[in-house]
Amino acid sequence: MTDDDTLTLDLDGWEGPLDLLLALARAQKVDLGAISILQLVEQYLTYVDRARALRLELAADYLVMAAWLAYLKSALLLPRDPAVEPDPEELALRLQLRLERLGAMREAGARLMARDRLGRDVFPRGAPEGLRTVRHARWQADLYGVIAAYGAVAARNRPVMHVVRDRQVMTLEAAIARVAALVGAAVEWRAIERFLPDGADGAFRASALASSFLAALELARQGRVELRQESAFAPLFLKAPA
Amino acid sequence: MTPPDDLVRAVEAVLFASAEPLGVDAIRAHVGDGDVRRALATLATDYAGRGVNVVERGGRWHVQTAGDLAHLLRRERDEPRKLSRAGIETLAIIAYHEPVTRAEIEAIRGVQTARGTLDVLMEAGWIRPGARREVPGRPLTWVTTPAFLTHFGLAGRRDLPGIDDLRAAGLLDPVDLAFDAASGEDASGEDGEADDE
Amino acid sequence: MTPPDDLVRAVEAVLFASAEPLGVDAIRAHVGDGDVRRALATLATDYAGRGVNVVERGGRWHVQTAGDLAHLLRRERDEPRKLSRAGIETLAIIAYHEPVTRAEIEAIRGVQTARGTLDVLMEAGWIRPGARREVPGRPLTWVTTPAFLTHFGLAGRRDLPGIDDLRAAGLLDPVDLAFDAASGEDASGEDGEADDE
Repeated sequence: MTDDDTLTLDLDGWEGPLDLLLALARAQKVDLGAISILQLVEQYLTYVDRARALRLELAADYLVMAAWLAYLKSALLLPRDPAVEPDPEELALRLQLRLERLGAMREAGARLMARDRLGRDVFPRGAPEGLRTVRHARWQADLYGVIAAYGAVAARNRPVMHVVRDRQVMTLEAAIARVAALVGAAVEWRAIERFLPDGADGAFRASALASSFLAALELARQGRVELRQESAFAPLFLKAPA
Repeated sequence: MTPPDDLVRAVEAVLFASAEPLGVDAIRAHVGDGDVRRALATLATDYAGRGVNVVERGGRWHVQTAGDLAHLLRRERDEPRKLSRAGIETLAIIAYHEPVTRAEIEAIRGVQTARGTLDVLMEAGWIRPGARREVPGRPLTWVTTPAFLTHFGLAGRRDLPGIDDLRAAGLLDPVDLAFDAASGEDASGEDGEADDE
Repeated sequence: MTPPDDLVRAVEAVLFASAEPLGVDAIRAHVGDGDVRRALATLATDYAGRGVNVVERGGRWHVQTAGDLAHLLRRERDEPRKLSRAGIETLAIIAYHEPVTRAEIEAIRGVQTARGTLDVLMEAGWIRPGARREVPGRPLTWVTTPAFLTHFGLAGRRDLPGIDDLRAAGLLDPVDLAFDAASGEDASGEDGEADDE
């Protein structure tokens, strides 16, 4: 290798081992199709050895490539064993194809960057008047919407008259009177349900139960009844105070 | 176009790329020596009658759209927009009660009418101001327009269904029914009850 | 300059006034019906050789200063951020191979794509994610944008420097395909083969 072929050991400069190989190949020949892969392998291995000798830290992928190239080199040098796959010539060709592709893209990138670029070489108008789109609302409504809206307004405005449906309830007063009368002087515990009017069912029974419960609490507060419940939601028992 | 010479091309590019009008000296700072004034005069002639012109304003030059084409830079576009509920209600009240003042509209709707609501209806071309009401304050009244009838396919305001029609159509549904339905009492029961007027 | 007809003037005004490149439809939205394409072709011819040119970039048109006048205009303008070597290569690979997956980009470059590389290109507005490739893993592909064509002054992807030669040489084919072609050559002998599209 002559001095001209020597590449500076600038490790930061390479975008990976393929990049280094491409640079070495370019130094060898411009036409990547005509390079000597064997020579390229030698150059790469030399490069890596020198880096090691200088105790430069090489990224792992450079070493992996070096190992692979060393294998390729020995395979290329040894007499070919047709039983061994893959064919080293084939591996060499693949490497060459990869270098050609990377080289092509590198050139393409350079040509792209060298074009007249907008904002660097060519410029758009400095003060364009600008285009404006003025949006006009086209309001949409249909007849049904208008009529229904009027119906809603009219319904909202009719005099409000709340008619409460006639329903049977037991007032708190009635319940207090009833529970107080029934508990009388009873000494045994009786469940609260026993204090409800006979035949009460449905909404009336619910009302009577609620009112009787409140009545029992009120009577207990007045000391006119005693309450007992084993636990939450367990039956509630009443009796006259002892 | 006649091919311009180098200086004319340079001045043309500089004027075009500049963010502001340029005086002769500023142009010269870019293009170097040469008869910049002559180049500007050439450009003014070249661009006369085109879609953009090279013009001088107070000693400074710039490129601008030809005055008669300025309208092209503004594009008008119709966008369908749905009328808001307030808009529809207000329109309906005007249609049923016209001529009607804003205060009356508000009384009927039970809420204040936002400023924009009447504007929108006017923009839509469905209402217009009518005569002033001859009461204290002489408030403006609002009426519908012929365009309103056209848009909604009505021969006249008489075609609008009356209150009775609305009720028959179920558009006056009493809200109270909701309570009974919720309380689960007799699903079958009457409910023909409770009405006014 | 030859006096332009009304449509040419109108298109000219709109192109000059626009802050960004315009497609034919966008132009038509401003100038109305008419042969906008013919008007654009007329303008491109009118302005060829002048200090500003009317150019097409990927179906969108704009006016820009002539390339040879760059030296007059470059002063005191920011040089666009310099792209790294990895960025340039990646952009070239995407442009010449699109749609292309990250794995394919890495296969060509022989290194992993560093984190920021695609980001920078996306931030510049030159690339965007394309459709997913319908293969296991459904990898995302990358494609260039209209802004890429605009920035690099390309009428379209066919205008990419040397793309025809690269394609003819098979240099845009994957190594595997090229390898098969190259091995096949031994038997059949040279060229005449397999061009895509």
